[in-house]
Amino acid sequence: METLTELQWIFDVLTGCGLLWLAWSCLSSRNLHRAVVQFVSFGLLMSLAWVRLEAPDIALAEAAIGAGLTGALLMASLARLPLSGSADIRALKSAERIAGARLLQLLRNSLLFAFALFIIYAIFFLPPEFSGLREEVATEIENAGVRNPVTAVLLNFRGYDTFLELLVLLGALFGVRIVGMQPVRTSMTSEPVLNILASLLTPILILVAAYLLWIGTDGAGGAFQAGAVLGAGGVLLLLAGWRPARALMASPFRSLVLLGPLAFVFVAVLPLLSGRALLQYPPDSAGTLIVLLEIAATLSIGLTLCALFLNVSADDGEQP
Amino acid sequence: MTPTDWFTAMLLGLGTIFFIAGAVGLIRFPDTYTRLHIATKTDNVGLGLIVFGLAVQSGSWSVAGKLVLIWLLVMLAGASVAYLVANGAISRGIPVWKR
Amino acid sequence: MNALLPYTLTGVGLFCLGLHALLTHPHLLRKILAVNVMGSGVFLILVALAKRSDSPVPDPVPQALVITGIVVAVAATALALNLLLGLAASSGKAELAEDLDE
Amino acid sequence: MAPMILTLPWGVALIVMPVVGALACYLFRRAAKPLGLMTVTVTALSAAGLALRTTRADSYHHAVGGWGAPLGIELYADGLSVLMLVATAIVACAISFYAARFFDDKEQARFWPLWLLLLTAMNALFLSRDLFNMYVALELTGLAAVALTALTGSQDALSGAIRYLLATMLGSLAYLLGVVFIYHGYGTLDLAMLGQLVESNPVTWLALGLVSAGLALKTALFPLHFWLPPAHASATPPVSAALSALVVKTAFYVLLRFWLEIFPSEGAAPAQLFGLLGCAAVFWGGVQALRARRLKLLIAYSTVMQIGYLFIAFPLGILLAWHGALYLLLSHALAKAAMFLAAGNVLYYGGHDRIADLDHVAQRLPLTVAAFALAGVSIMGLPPSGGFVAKWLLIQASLDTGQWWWTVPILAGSLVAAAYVFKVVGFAFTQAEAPQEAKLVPVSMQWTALVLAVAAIALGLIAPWTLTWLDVGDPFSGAVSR
Repeated sequence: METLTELQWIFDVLTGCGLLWLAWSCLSSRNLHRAVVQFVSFGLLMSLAWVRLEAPDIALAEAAIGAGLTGALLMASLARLPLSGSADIRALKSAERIAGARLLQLLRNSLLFAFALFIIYAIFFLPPEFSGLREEVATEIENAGVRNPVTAVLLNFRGYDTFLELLVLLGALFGVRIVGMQPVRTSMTSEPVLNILASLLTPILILVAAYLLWIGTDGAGGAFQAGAVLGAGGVLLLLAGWRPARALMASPFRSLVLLGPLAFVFVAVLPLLSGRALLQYPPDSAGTLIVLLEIAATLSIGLTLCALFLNVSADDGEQP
Repeated sequence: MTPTDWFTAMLLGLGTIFFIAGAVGLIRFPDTYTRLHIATKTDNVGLGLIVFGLAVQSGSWSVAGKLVLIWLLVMLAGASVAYLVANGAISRGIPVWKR
Repeated sequence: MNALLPYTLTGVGLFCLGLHALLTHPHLLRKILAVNVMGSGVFLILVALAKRSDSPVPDPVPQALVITGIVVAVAATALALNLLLGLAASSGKAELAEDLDE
Repeated sequence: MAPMILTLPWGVALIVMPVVGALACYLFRRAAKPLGLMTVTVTALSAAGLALRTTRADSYHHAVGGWGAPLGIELYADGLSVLMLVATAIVACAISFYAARFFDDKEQARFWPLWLLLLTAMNALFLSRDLFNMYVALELTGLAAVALTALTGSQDALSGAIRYLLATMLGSLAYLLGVVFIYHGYGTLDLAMLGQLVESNPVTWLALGLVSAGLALKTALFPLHFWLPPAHASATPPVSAALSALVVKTAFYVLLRFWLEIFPSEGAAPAQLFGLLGCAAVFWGGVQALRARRLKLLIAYSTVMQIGYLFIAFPLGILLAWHGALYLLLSHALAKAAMFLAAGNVLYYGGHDRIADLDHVAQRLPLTVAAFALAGVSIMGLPPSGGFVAKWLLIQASLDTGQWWWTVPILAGSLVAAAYVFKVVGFAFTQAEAPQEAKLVPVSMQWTALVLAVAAIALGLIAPWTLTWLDVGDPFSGAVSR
């Protein structure tokens, strides 16, 4: 047992160093394309760290959203950016040569270093025993309607946060529509392998999303992870140039992105009519209501992520 | 350690060797196409060995099934992506390595 | 205390690395990457510190907060990338100009 | 009627109504304008209902989900929150009626969903007393505000918006890291519970530093104001009005809450720093406003300056000073919205906002220039405006605490403000070198600006009533006992 914990410690240190190294090289590599790839690997390593921290829910969310969809968004944007990445580093290097700039840089770096040291110093003043809200969650989980404590916090105890968070996603979508970067519609060079892959994987991804949603009440998983997987399936279809996927993004299907927020509003306001508080589920139907909310939220999140991707992506084939 | 454990350990060790070989190849091989080749091939075999080793330990069909499903998915994705990357490289005119 | 230190320190490191890159790099895509790295650092600290007392069940609240945070981050990133693409399409540059008055 | 007013969940309505409106505007984009106007009106009525309720009874509580703190999230409104909510409602109404005329049909469909989401976010923030919930509300505010900044899609607007987005994300992350340390230090996210738990130790100092720095960046306190002028000057006028009048105040509100409830005992040195930065902001913003050649940039720098005044209250720290800061915040919200809307009229009329080329605007848009001048009176702090009451309170607070030196920037700032207001008004009467074609400005747009400006003046006349109202639920009790 002793050697196991020691091995774990070594593993943790290696993971931490790997994360720092990937972050550093992603933020300072000469080539933007490489930076994005390194960022995706960074996200994957992060989800390994989450597993080690006994946070499987976050690990799933990070792999699907943090690495997967953010990576896809970054890649798609990079393909549309006019200039390659080496220019910015070169400009930076020439600016560094000026003496005053170097002094400023030294000052800034030492300030940052002092800041980091102070954070670490403060960590040692945290109370050594920490239970946070674990006890409170444990006593109320009986009445929460679900058994996975993370899902209970997300959809019941702090469901109001989740509601606002869905609005954040929606706000991003509205904003993206405002900027109105329409995807460049060129004729697709059809890619048979991608097509086959998409048609094979999409049903599986939908199945996985449903599974994650269903398992989320008891174990790791839930609306966000499922929504992200659904979104990934949509992104795949879009990449394969699948027409119905485009049609799904158009009206009237586009109003489906409102499903999650609408379901939340409905479930939130209903208890008010019977004199209870906002989002206060009746105890015996809490589980059902949460599942309904999660289904709506999953569809909404998946479609929103797809739509966000569609707005930054250019069709393949017009890349330089 | 039971015989099953030994079996698992052997498979995991073998799988790891494949992964390491793949990583070395990725660094050492001369061009995009050969790198793709080594990376996908060793990953598929290495992951297969590891999945098999873990499936033996799991003791339940549903877990073993999920592990095998993961392997199949990775193979599917790996093969397609390798093809797509290679295709992209060709269409961009990246030359094939010649001795 | 020992077990949580690697990830907490990593989190602090990531926050500062991201901050450094955000302040130094002119290219907007890199700034967006930097903000994402900073966010990962904050999330890592939040969850890693929750494990400092030995308990079989970790505190679920930080985990839920981090999931919320990840979704917020991807929303902000998508908006930022869109603005960046719009700016690049109209100005041909992916950096910020300095002069305002005119 | 009275008991009904006391029992209805007004606070919840303030959050749910605009959400429903935003969704409806997105769904039925043809009808976005009437739907939006209706929603804003109903939301304003809810704010009035909540205000009535708090004056009759006491502060407002609502445990969302029925769990209560620390497990759940609680909504809470005392005099401070209600005043912010009412100010938001009034300014939002004016901006909405203005926007209904200002935008064309295509822009209407884009404007309303985001504008209503922004309204939701601000209301949610003013009602929240949970630190993480405040983070989500701040992010929603920031994202919606950034998207609205980019509404015109011009290059300036996009570049201003992305700078704004990066600044607001950085501010939020610093705030969140501070909240992380608070949670790990004290095990709760509820503001009221924290007030009783907080001790003076490095964890608290770190959290204080991170939260204050992040929120100062979001409030655009000098020298962290770099993002504000480009964003506020390049956005379309109704949006600029919302950004300057309301959005920057949200971060200030959160900072004030932290300061009043969690950090009152940590005060001395950081408070002095805030005061000094505030003075610097007054001078820097004033000078830059004087130098600006475009009207909207001038008004944006004037916002940087006025934000400086808010921070002078921190070193004073007595009830009078907080009242002064709050009063300044309110009168600035009204006056600044009036100024930006007036600038919008000028822009609509002549197609540009170069100050030197304003061509007989005073004769052609008399209501607009009157609105600008009246708003200027409040910004300068002349009696009987709201700005005058605010500055009077701040000066009296600095004399009462024996820190007379703070009166210097307060008074000098007024002179600078007078200089830039007169600069604009002066050019408004003269003829421009190049005559230009003009577009007729709808009367309702002119009147909206004027009504807001008159409200800013009238705020000075109802000061005693407003100030008692501000003390419902004793929001300042924590900080004043120091």
